[in-house]
Amino acid sequence: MSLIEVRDLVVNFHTRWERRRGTKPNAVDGVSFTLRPDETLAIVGESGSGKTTVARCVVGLQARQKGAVLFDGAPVGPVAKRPPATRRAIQMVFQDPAASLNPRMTVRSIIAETWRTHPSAAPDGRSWDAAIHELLADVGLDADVATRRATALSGGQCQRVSIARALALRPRLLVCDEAVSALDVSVQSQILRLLTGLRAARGLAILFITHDLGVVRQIADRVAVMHQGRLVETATADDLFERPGHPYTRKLLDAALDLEGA
Amino acid sequence: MNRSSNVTDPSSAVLDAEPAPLLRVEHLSIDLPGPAGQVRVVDDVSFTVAEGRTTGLIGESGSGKTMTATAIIGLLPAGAAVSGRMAWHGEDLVTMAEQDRRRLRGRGIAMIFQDPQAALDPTQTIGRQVGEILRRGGMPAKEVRRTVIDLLDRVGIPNPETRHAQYPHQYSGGLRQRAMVATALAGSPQLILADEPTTALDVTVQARILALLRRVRDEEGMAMLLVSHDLRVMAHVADEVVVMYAGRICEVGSGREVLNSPAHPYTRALVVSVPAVRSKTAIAEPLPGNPVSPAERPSGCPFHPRCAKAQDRCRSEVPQMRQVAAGRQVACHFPEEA
Amino acid sequence: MSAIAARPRLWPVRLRSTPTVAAIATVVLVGYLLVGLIGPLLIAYDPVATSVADRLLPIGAVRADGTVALLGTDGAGRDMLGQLVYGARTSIIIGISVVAACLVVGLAFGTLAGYLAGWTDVAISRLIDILMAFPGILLAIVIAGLLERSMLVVVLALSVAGWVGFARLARGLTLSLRERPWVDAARLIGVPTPVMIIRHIIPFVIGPVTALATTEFAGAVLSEAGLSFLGLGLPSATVSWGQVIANGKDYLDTAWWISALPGLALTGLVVSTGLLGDHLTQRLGTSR
Amino acid sequence: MTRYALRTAATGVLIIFGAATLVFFIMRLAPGDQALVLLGPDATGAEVAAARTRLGLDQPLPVQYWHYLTQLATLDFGESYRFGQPAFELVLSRLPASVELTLVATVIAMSGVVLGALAGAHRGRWIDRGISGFALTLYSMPPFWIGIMLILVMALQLRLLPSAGTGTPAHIVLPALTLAAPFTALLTRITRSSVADTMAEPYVQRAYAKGLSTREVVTGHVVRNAATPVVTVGALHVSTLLGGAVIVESVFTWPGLGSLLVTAVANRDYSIVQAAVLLIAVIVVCCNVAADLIAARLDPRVRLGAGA
Repeated sequence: MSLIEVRDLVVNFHTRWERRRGTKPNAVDGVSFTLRPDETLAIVGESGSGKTTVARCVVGLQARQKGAVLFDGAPVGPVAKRPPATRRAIQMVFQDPAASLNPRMTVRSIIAETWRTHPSAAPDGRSWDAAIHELLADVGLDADVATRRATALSGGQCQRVSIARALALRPRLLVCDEAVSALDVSVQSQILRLLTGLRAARGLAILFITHDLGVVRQIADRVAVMHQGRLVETATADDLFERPGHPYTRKLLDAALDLEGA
Repeated sequence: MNRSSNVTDPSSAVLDAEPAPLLRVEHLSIDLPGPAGQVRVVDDVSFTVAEGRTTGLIGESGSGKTMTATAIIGLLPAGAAVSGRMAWHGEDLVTMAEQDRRRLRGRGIAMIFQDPQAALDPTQTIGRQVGEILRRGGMPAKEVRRTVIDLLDRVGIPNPETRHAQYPHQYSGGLRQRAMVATALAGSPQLILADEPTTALDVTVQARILALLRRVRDEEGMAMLLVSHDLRVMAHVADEVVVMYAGRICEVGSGREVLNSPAHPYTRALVVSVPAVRSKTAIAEPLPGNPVSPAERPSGCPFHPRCAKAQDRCRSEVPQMRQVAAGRQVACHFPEEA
Repeated sequence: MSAIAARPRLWPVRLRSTPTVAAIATVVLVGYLLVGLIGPLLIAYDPVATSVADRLLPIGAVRADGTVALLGTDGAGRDMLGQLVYGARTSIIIGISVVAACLVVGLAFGTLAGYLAGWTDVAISRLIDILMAFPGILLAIVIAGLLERSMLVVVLALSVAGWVGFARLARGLTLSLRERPWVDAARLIGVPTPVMIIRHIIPFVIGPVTALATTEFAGAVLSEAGLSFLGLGLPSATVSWGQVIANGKDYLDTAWWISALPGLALTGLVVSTGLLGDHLTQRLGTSR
Repeated sequence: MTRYALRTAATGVLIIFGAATLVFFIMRLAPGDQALVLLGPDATGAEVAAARTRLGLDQPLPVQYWHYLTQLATLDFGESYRFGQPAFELVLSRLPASVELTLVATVIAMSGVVLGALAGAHRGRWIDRGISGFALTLYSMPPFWIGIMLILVMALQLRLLPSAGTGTPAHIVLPALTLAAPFTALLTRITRSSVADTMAEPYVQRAYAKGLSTREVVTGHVVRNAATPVVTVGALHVSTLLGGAVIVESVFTWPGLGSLLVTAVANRDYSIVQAAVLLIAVIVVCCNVAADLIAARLDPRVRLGAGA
């Protein structure tokens, strides 16, 4: 059974005036896909293709005009209306590493906040500090990071803390919205390694939003290509890159640059 | 301002295998005032930009690549201290009077910026902005209009007759960048500095803009200094590349050679980190740590804390640039075989 | 990283405000505060007692009872120094009360409007629009003039329009803050709204709001003086600089100091508040 | 653009309506019976009751409010009990003097735009420090005190200009200067920060990269971009100018709307208060609409209807 199912999703940001005139296209227009509990699905597209909007609908940060998002077969709405267990199960890593963390809070209190909100996820029988240090070690950070604030961390470290915050709730789905796009190349592969490692160790499903086809090829099981709010093609990664079906996918692949073959 | 002496300076005869250098940057250092005193953001950087060629300046955040380009166009923030030489047609840009520098800007050396949205004045038509340098140069209005339309046509903007009267917000991202290229071309410069010209653009647009840059360079016989963190862009456009890390140069050489067989461990790490699209690659063995900022540059080789091959010598002694092959220089004590 | 990392602004360099000017301004402000709070305890002054013999004494003159009137006397023979000191207290009390009331109301309304959006936002925003457009001093004149005279009414009259500035600022900041990923992350976890506002929004609003508070303080002090000058608002037994200036207007020909001195005191207070405010705005806030 | 104009107009109506509502409630909250104020302390109980009925004061509040609104819609504010004239006519008759004063003051205050632009273009230099210090000091002085000091120096000591009243062009100099003082300071500060912000915009940097001089950059790119916030923020503060006029007119016994309002408030002359407040609200709205139209002229993004 699929972990996430998105059915006929329609989202627009029209004002009432624009809706009445009906000239502006929808940001997301009739998108459907499924995500299995242990797979990595990448949504690829250019800016304005609606890929981030789809991700925000899945996590419940964006309201939709039509369609449904099903989690474990049950429809879920905006994040505020989701049951705590569902809320725990779906977490997100954002694009801007520094802005993902409240700059006034220490890493320790950022992680502790998740447990204070979800006592059921809090470590029992151990001190929170020990659990936080363990969590930080899991994402490759030293224990002394716990007392620091985002402003004292590098982009890569911030992104690791973001991942640790998500993992603290033992989620089943991790949505990564351009999670490595803002990082230096030499740091990008650190985070990609971390994500693939976590996925194997914890049985996470990952919804990976990106515009970087190279990254997609490295980590995705399946790929969904979006163009102007619509899903133009969904295929396994190998199929998509070897045998692109849709003309737009082909155009995207042709335009992508590689180090070799210049 | 012993300008004539620069031309015959013996130390400048280092990298002369390639075509005549248009711009010769020698021992350029830039200090900026920071919260904790002066910070050397660019340290002892030397390279040349040859006529008709594209030189790529590669680097991650804090590498000093943008500062280097800014120094060349002469728009460093107030308080910046520049030392070294930048030889341009026998004159030193570092010591040149501000008035002469200004005359050079736009006409001798033009610049294309990363974000075309932010770099265009929202209250003026594209045509007015493209033609500004011509108008200020005293060209009659009618001729300016004709030249502008011709320029817009040359950079591939459709319907230039109507498009030139439109405002930036009516242009798409790709068209705006084309308009920026047209603006840069308006002064018929000999050197174009392009600072991350495609970073803010989509993949499909990026390829077209790179093609455009290459085409105009060939047509005009200009030199181009391309500043970017994207090795894939470099592989496509740059004839020569200069790799920078923490304000210093790691490696200089022809683009093909450096990117195919990097000699510096840092360049090698960068090259293997780039995921391929046309073949499936494993995720690269990551470098430990983060790019270091010039403010906290470690002793010795700035890259040594992240380098697997680092020895005691790397921690104490700054590696000097040395020739490893024809036109190929590396600042590493233990370079890979090129 | 290069794509997103903030690059240094190439032109022009933003200047840090000079801390010395701000330090001097702070010292002056503390001086006013001390005079306003402790001064009345040291100087015995009865605003109602008049002395015909000591009318219109110039600066430094000797009174009938042999004491020196350091800053002269007014048309009713009352000591100017005493009036200045008591006036300082009035200005400071009113200024602080108005700012405190406006800050609390404005911050609450502004953050709620910005965070909750929807109809709450529409309602509060329209109210802000209306009050922004209407001259605040005019409103204060109408309210203070028509209602019973008291300190409380003056504070109320000045606060009716005063909270709007805070609300507008807080709303704008909150609107941009709620788009920040760290707020999204907290929403994903399910952090309750009150905790969200207190922990993830307010700490980032408070800096610019503090900077604005200095401007609003200056405005409140000036407006209070204006009301008192017109003879509206404060009961006549309360000493206010504005009122003293008004009283002195009749003696401009003969006794310039009655009007001039309180005005100077007022300007000094507002200038130093403004200097501190500019400094705080540069350090903590947005320019508008 | 049509939509933009519609929204501006709607906000305007809302402002006028809001001002009217506010005045209504303040009047109800005010101590003392309006009927008593009208008839004087000697009136008998029966007379007061009759007056209350005539004024509708014995009706429930919502009915009174509705009655009040319909009166406003027909510009019927009743008679001023003190002058025995229709309040609206009286208020209108005082308008020209106020407009004259405000216009002259606005023209004087425009010098603030020049000063602010100078300071903003030379941010951090001595000229900026000088102008900023001047603006801050000017802004910090209570306007009525500036007026009195001007009277003291110009009228009483130097005997150059009249200190009160109207008649000759000389009469307007001191009141206009006084009224202009804080507005000049305000415009200086707004312009300075707007110009300084614009100077830091990327497209201004790019203009330098084209080889333009600072003067060419300022005239070519900064002025127009910096003007939009100056116009909109400046218009928002026209209310400050009108508020200032109320006090300044009282200082110089200038026969305008402001001095009339102050007297009316002091005498609880409700009809005049209502009429004056409403008229001022209308003026404010007109200024805001004008500012929006100018801003639209300046910024093609607004004019051509780009999404904000």
